[in-house]
This record gives sequence, C-alpha cells and structure tokens, in this order.
Amino acid sequence: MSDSLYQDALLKLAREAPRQGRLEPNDVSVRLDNPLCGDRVRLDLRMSGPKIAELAHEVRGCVLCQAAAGIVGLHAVGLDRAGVAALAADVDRVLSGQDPVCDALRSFAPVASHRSRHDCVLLPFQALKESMKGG
Amino acid sequence: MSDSLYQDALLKLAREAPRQGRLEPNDVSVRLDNPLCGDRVRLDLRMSGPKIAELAHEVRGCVLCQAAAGIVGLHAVGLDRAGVAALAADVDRVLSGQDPVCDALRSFAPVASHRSRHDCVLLPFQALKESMKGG
Amino acid sequence: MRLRDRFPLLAADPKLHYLDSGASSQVPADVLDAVTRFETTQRANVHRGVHRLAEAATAAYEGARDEIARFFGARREEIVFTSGTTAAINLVAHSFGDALAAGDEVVISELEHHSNIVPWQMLRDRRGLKLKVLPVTEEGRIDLGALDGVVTRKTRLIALAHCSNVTGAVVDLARVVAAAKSAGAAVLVDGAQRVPHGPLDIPELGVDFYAFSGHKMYAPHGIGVLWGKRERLEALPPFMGGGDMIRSVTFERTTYAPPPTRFEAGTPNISGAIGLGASCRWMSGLDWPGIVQEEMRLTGRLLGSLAKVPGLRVLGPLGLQQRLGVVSFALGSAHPHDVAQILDRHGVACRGGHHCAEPLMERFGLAGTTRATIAPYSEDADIDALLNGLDEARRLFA
Amino acid sequence: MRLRDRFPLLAADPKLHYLDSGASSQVPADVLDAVTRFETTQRANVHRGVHRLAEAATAAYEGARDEIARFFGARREEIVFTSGTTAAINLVAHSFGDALAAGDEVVISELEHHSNIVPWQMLRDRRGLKLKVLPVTEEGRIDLGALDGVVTRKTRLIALAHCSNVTGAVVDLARVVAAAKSAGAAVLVDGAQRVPHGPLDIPELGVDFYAFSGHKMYAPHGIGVLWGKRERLEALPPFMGGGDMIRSVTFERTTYAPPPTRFEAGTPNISGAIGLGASCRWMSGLDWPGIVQEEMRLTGRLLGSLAKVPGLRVLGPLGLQQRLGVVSFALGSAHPHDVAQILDRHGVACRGGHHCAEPLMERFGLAGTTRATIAPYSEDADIDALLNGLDEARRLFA
Ligand SMILES: Cc1ncc(COP(=O)(O)O)c(C=O)c1O
Ligand SMILES: Cc1ncc(COP(=O)(O)O)c(C=O)c1O
Repeated sequence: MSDSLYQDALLKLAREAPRQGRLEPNDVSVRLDNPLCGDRVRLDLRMSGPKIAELAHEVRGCVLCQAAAGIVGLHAVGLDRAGVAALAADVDRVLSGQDPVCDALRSFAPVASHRSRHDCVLLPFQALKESMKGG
Repeated sequence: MSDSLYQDALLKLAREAPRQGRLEPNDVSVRLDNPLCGDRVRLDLRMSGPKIAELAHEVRGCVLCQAAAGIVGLHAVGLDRAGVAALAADVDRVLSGQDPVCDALRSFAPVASHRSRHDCVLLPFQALKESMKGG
Repeated sequence: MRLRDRFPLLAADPKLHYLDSGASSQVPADVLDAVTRFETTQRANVHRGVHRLAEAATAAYEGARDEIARFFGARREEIVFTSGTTAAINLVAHSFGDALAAGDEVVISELEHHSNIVPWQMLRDRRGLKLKVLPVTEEGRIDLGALDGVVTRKTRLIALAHCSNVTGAVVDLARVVAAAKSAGAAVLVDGAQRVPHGPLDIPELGVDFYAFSGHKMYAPHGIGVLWGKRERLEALPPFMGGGDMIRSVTFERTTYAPPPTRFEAGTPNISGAIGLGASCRWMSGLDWPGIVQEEMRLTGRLLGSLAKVPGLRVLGPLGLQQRLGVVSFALGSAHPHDVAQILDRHGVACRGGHHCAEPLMERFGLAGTTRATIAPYSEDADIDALLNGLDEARRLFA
Repeated sequence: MRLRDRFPLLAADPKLHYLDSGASSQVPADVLDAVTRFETTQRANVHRGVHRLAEAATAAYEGARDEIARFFGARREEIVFTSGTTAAINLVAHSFGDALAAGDEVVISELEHHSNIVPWQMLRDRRGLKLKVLPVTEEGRIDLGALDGVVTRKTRLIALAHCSNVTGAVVDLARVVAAAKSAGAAVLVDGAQRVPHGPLDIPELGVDFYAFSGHKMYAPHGIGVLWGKRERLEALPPFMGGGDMIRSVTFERTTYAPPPTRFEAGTPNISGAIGLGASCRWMSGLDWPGIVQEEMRLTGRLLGSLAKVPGLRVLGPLGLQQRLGVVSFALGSAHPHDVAQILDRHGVACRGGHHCAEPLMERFGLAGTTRATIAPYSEDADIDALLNGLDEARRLFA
C-alpha cells in the first residue's frame, strides 16, 4: 500500500509540475494552509471572463501536495467554475477508491487507503475552488 | 460489615443523644455542612474561660452523624482546646481501625471499613474543633 | 438472553442489584472490547500522524464520531467531544456566554443539577447578567406555566435538564423551544439522564445545544458530547486553547479550525470516544420499544410498591407519563445515607443524598433522597431486593 | 525480560518500531488490567455513594491520586485531575490568569507547544495583558540568557516546557525559578515530555504549577494532572462549575470545596485516573537508572547516525547534556510527511509535521520535521529500521 504511494509517475508529476511559481499581475490570489501538517498552497489566477486564462502555484508541502498542484497546473487553465467543481469532484472520487474520469488522477489512487494523506492531495484543489468563489 | 454498622448502642446514642437543640445565649455558634451528603451540624457553646461550660447540637444528618453528635454531647463539656483535639484524634484512631481510648467511641469501629461514611462521623467533631478556634 | 448477561460486572455478581445507573451505568462487553482493541492494536495519537497506527487510531476516533452522529440523527461536525456533560455546559457558558452582557438574562430551573447551575452563576458573576429560575411544581416538574412570566426579550439562553436526575420528570421541550423562539433565545438541553434510555433525534428537538455524558450511557468515564446546531457552533469562539483546535499559530495572531475541531483542544480522550461510539453501535442493535416498555413496567411496579410503604414519600411524578425510571423517595425522617447503607446490605446499589441538586432539595425541604434508577438491564429481582431492604430500613430508622 | 514484552501492542507485532511515544506512548498490561478491573469489578460513580461499588470506585480513584502524589513527591491535595496537559494549562490560564490585568506580563518561549501558547494568547486578548516570548538558540534551547531582559517587575507568570517536544532540550528550571522569584512571578511548567522519562520530585523544582498528560506516560488518554503548590491552589477560584466542586449551592450564593476537588467539576475520568495511578505504580517498579542510561545510549547512537546522513539536519542539541531522547530532523527538502510515510513502510512509526510548534518551525524556517522519540521500550532494532527507512526516503526524495 505505502509501496505504491510514490510511483514514478507521481514523483515526476511533483518534480516537474507545470506552472510553478507566482503570476504577476493576477486577478485572484489565494493562500491555503493545512493546519495539521503545515502544508501551504499559493495560487495566482488570471481570468478571461468566467474562465481561467493563466495560473501559477507555489507549494510548501509534501510530494502528494506538489503532484496535486501539478494536476492543477496541467488541467485548470480554460476551466470555469463548473469545470473546477467537476475536477474537484473527480479528485474526491479517486480518494474514495473509485475510478477517476481524468486519467491523470490515477496516480493518486493509492492514496485512497491513507486517510491522513487525503488533505495533502485536496489542498491545491480547495485553493482552486476558493479562488473561483468570486467569479 | 454493614451489618454491624447500626448496632443497638449506636442507634440508641443517635436517638437519645444528650444536649440536642440550641443553646441561647451562647459564646460560640458554628454551622458546618458536608457538601457531599448535605449533612449539617450546628453547635452552640457557652465557655468558662478556656473550657466548654455548656453546649447544644442540632443535626440534620444520618444516624452516624447524630450518634457522633451524641458523643460530643456526652463528652465535650469541661474540655479545653487540647481536650477537644485529643477527642478528635481518638475519633481518627477509631476510623483508621485502631482501638479508641474513649470507650464510647467503640460503636464507631465498624465505620472504619466504610470510607464514604467517615465524614458523617467526623462532622460534629470538626464543628467542635472549629468552635474552639477562637479560644 | 438476559441483557444483564452482556454486562461483565453484573454477570459476575448475580446477587448485585444495581439501581444506581443514574450516577454511572454499567458497561457492556462490546464497549470494553472496543476500548481494549484500541489500546492493544491501534493505540497512537490522532490527526497528526501518517503511520499505520496513527491512521488506525484516527479512523477509529473519527469513526466513533460518525457512529454517535448517526445514532442521534446529527451531522458529524455537530458532535463535539468533551470530557462530559459538565465540561460541555461549561464550554457553552464560556464560548456562548462570554458574548453576553449586563442586562442579558439566562433562564434555568429549580430542579437543575449543579452542573447546569454553577456554570451560569459563574457566568453571571463574570458578565453581570441576570440568572432567572423557573420554579418546580409539587409533582417535581419544571413549571412551564411560568415560562411566560420569566422569559423576556432580554432572555438569551434557556438551559434545562431534559430529564431530572432526581424526579425523573421529562420536560416538554417543544414548549420551551416555542418560548425561546418568541424571545429570540437559544436553548441548551442537559440530556445526561435522557440519553441512556433510548435513541433520540437531537436535531428534531429544535434546540441549539444538547449535552450528555458517556458514563451514564454504557460507555467509559471522561468522555461526553456537546451537540451544537452547525450554524451556532460556527459562530462561536473556542473555549480552551491548544493543539488541534488551531488553523495556524503565530505569536501575533492565531486562527482557529472549524467545528468540531475548534472546540477540541489538546489530545482528546481517544479510547473514551471509541467507547462511546461502541456504545451507540451497541444501543442501535437493541430492541428499544421492548426495553422502554419493560423499563416503564418496572418503574410502574416500583412506584406502586413505594406508594404502599408507610411514611414513604416519592419525589416526582407518580404516573408514568412524561417520566423516566429515575425514582427518588424519602423514607420518613430516615437519612438517605442510612437507607442506602441498609440497601447495600441487601445487595442493592442506590444513591442517597442531594444528587447535586441542592436547590431542589431546598424546594422540598429535604436534606436528600434515596434514588433508584431503572436501566435496560434492570429486572424484577432488583425491585424485590429494594423493597426488602426498605422494610429493614424502616424497622431500624422509622 | 524485554520491557517491550510488557506492552501488548508491541509484543503482538515484533516488526513494529514505535518511535512516536512523544505523541502518545504505548501502554503496559499492568495499566490495562487496572482499567479493566475497574470496569468489571468496581465500576460506579465516585464520592457520592455509600454502596459497595461506590466505595470501591472511590477508594480506587482516590488511591490513584495517592499513588501519583507519591510518585512525584507531592501531597495528594496538590494533584488535580484534568483531561490532559492542555486542560491543565487552560485551567491555570483561567483560574490564575483571570486575576491578571492590563500591564501585567506573561512570559513563554519560542519553542512552546501550541497548548502552552494559545491559552496565553486567549488570556492576553481577554485581559489585555502582555505576552512576552523568550527566544530560542540555534541549538534549539530556550535562551535563558534573555531572561534578564524579558522578565520585569510586571511579570506575573513564566510558563515553559520542561522538555521541548521538538528539540528534546531540557530547560534549566533553577534559573527560571530564580528569575521568577526576583520578579515575584509564578512559574508554570509544561511537563508533558518530561514525565515519561522517569521519576521526578515536583515540589523540589520550586515551581508553582506543573502540568502533564497520562497518554504520554503509559496511561490512558483523557487524563492528566495539574500539580499546584498547595498555597497557590488554595488561593485560586475554580475554573469550571458543576457537581463535586462545590461546598453548597443556592441560587444566590455558591461556596466551593477546597483543592483539589474545587478544580474537578463533574464526574471525573475515573478509569483514566486509575490507569494513571497504575502507570505510576508500574513506573515505580522499574530500574530507572538503567533505563535512563539505555535511553541515552540509544539517543546518542541515533544522533551520531543521523549526523552521517547527507543533507540531514538535526533540530536540537547534538550532545546528550540536558536533553532527552526526543529527536527531530529535516531530511534535505523532503517533506516530513513523505519521510514518515516511507518510514512506515519499514515498520517505523515516526511523527512528521510541525508538532504543534509552528512558531518554532518558523524560527528555523521549516514547514516541519520528522521526529523519533526514544522510550523505555526502545531498542537498537528500532534505530536500525529508522536508518534503513531514511536511506530509502533519501533515494526517493532527495
Ligand atoms: C510539550 C507538550 N506540551 C503540551 C502537549 C499537549 O498535551 P495534550 O495534548 O495531552 O493535552 C504536548 C503533547 O501533545 C507536548 O508535547
Ligand atoms: C441531569 C444531570 N446533569 C448533569 C450531570 C453531570 O454529568 P457529569 O458529571 O457526567 O458531567 C448529571 C450527572 O451527574 C446529571 O444527572
């Protein structure tokens, strides 16, 4: 179980997560902390109408959190609020042991059985949802 | 054990405790409560120098408390502070399972094994000590 | 199978007639097993660890919260673990109460347990508000007829016992809630004596806070619950500060976690919570209509028999309507400690004293009462033994 | 006999390397047996009953208080049962703290656990006083050299951890007490991480309050102790209100019982207290000089091995003077959760995170550390497994 947590694909996603860093200027900037582990995600968005035009993320967190931010970097541009909600729902699905719609989320399947690590994966997506609240 | 708690001598002492009631006028009047059971003792004393000249006790309490007040009614007149302390120490002795000096205290010997009832017996003697504090 | 046999302490001592469940109930093997399983296979601190044991402990602890929420028809975020009813009420007296001010009013009743009196007195003294007291009827019920006169626009909270720990009277919460609503006040219910007697949908009561203890409902000591309506809890500041209840800490500013975590500072009573969860699971599996009927039959039999004892006075309703099997009585002028002591000789465990309800004792002019509580494991033999014991007590003291 | 074998959870799982005792220790059979004995042969509420079980429960509960007092060289009236360290500190923050006023100062340190920070922040916000913070040295110790500048005539309380739950550094309490004395301030010590590592004469420390938790010293969760100097406790008002802590209650006026009862509102965690008493009894029977020597040997070996891991940084003293076997480290930029997760794969239970000491993490510029705690049941094999696990973690993340 633990063994499969850190598969190569996930480690690579974490290491090479697209869109790392800050985005200036931006329309929305959100910071979220996980009080239990000290993980921290900063998300900067530039919007085009209701849709995300560009984004950047900065993570101080574990590999799972970094990889999750990588998914955001890969998949969030172009999404509107409903699209973000769908992506977040897909993450919930994979963490509850079901098959995800988005193939890239499969790397997180082994996390399902590690409840204490769910928040690590969820944090970037929570930040993403948070950042769309204004819209 | 419980069986011997309420021996005839003790029941009689409780029922016929000498010096029941109030004493007016008095030099000292003390009221003590036992918060756990609601027992209440009122003690009125008239002093003659350092010694107790006369007293009366009013008890709202259990048979053990009444009987203990009976001992005070029987034995406290004529005592000074040291005498009261000695009587109280004798009560401690009997409650810790030792033989008392004062024979009348033997009725309380079975209480030794009932820790929850110790306070019932002690209350009148605590009131007595309390009332001698000024002297 | 006799329910009694599922309680190791009772099963081991057939001559024991335990009628003191109002103080602390006995505990079934299922609950003890759940606690032992935690200590011997899952023990770790919760929430902060990723290793296998920490995962298992967290799952068991939060699983217990789910189990309790399910049993009471509540959401898991509404279940705040405390060390008991007393701590739960003190939490509200601080987190809710400290926002009150001079002129505000808190309403309690004359029959409350000290745990639902003293925290409000302390709050009164801290904040300078007014503490008002609903009187008690001759029958030993809160006099709800007095609500109109006592509850005013200034009433901020009405805090009452669901079931009296002395008279067994159950209060009509619908009337209390209606009065509170019209005044814009919140309602806190002390459910310590209600919860052992069967399932309950707490949200349906329409109250804001509901407090109870594990040790009276077949679970360990040192654990209890404050249920709070979600919006209420979200609006409240924390009570105690420490680990787990924070979102982030710097010396300048600390932000707090959402409920229920906000109110659970420090390492919780993990085994206690697991025990309480197990007790809810165990209770869920019982035939409650059957148990309630049996409890009421025994209560009726007890009340009927007590009525025939010369010089005995029952403190509380004589009928079975709106009451539970918490039965208090005074035997002539015999002191309740002496009575309980004689009962003990007959193997009967009863409580004697003021039951932490001194104002109620004052109201009835008594120093105390003897109390017998009917529980799911009570049987006719327990009442037989009690009546035999009372016979002897009467001979000795009356 | 291996000490490890007396702990059922450890004995049942030879491949488990439990190095998370700083969060919660494991619990020996003696303690579990005492708790089970209570639940199956003595269970009742305490203090208020005269029947056989109530007598037995009260004797066991108060006997536990005696046992704990004896173990810590204290008097029984000085042992206040709480639900843990956090509750004990909050008690002092209210009962002692609420008498403080604007202008008064409370001194803590940068390495405190949130449980010894947040209650004082909340008090600061309630009473408008000033919270001052002693800095931490590079070595991870409270910088006592700063005492002179920080402690003033206005200091009312100095509240410090006896042993840091992150760096393992043990503070020189004699210096703290001297500084407090000269300012007329009281001293509270958070002993949560000190008490698991051997007997201690608390009164000899010269401090005013000492707080600790049962679950870190081989006892159940949900129980802890506030030790208070007798004169101090006698001068304090109660914290929570409820049953048991009163002398008498009327609606006008309630008078309180003497310590320790005054501070124990409501039904206590009876089984927890009995478990803590049993753990003190169990600890009394151990060869502490031998255990301390072995703990220090293992700690030395661990520190030495960690020093050789490339990119690894130990947070805390590298020597064995004035420190206990609480060892924190950062492995390059690897996140402590990832490290702990890999360790778990090797059967090693370590904690990863900020350890409820965010300001200290801030001080060292870290999001968190991985922590291994050496306990009496620790063995070389535990350290071997830890080092193996770190090897893999380094390969994966560094
Ligand atoms: C140094 C220190 N202080 C306080 C605490 C809080 O103890 P508890 O969570 O048992 O209340 C802990 C442990 O979590 C600790 O390590
Ligand atoms: C009606 C009622 N309220 C409150 C309490 C206090 O509960 P606890 O002592 O478990 O905090 C009790 C029991 O003692 C009770 O019967």
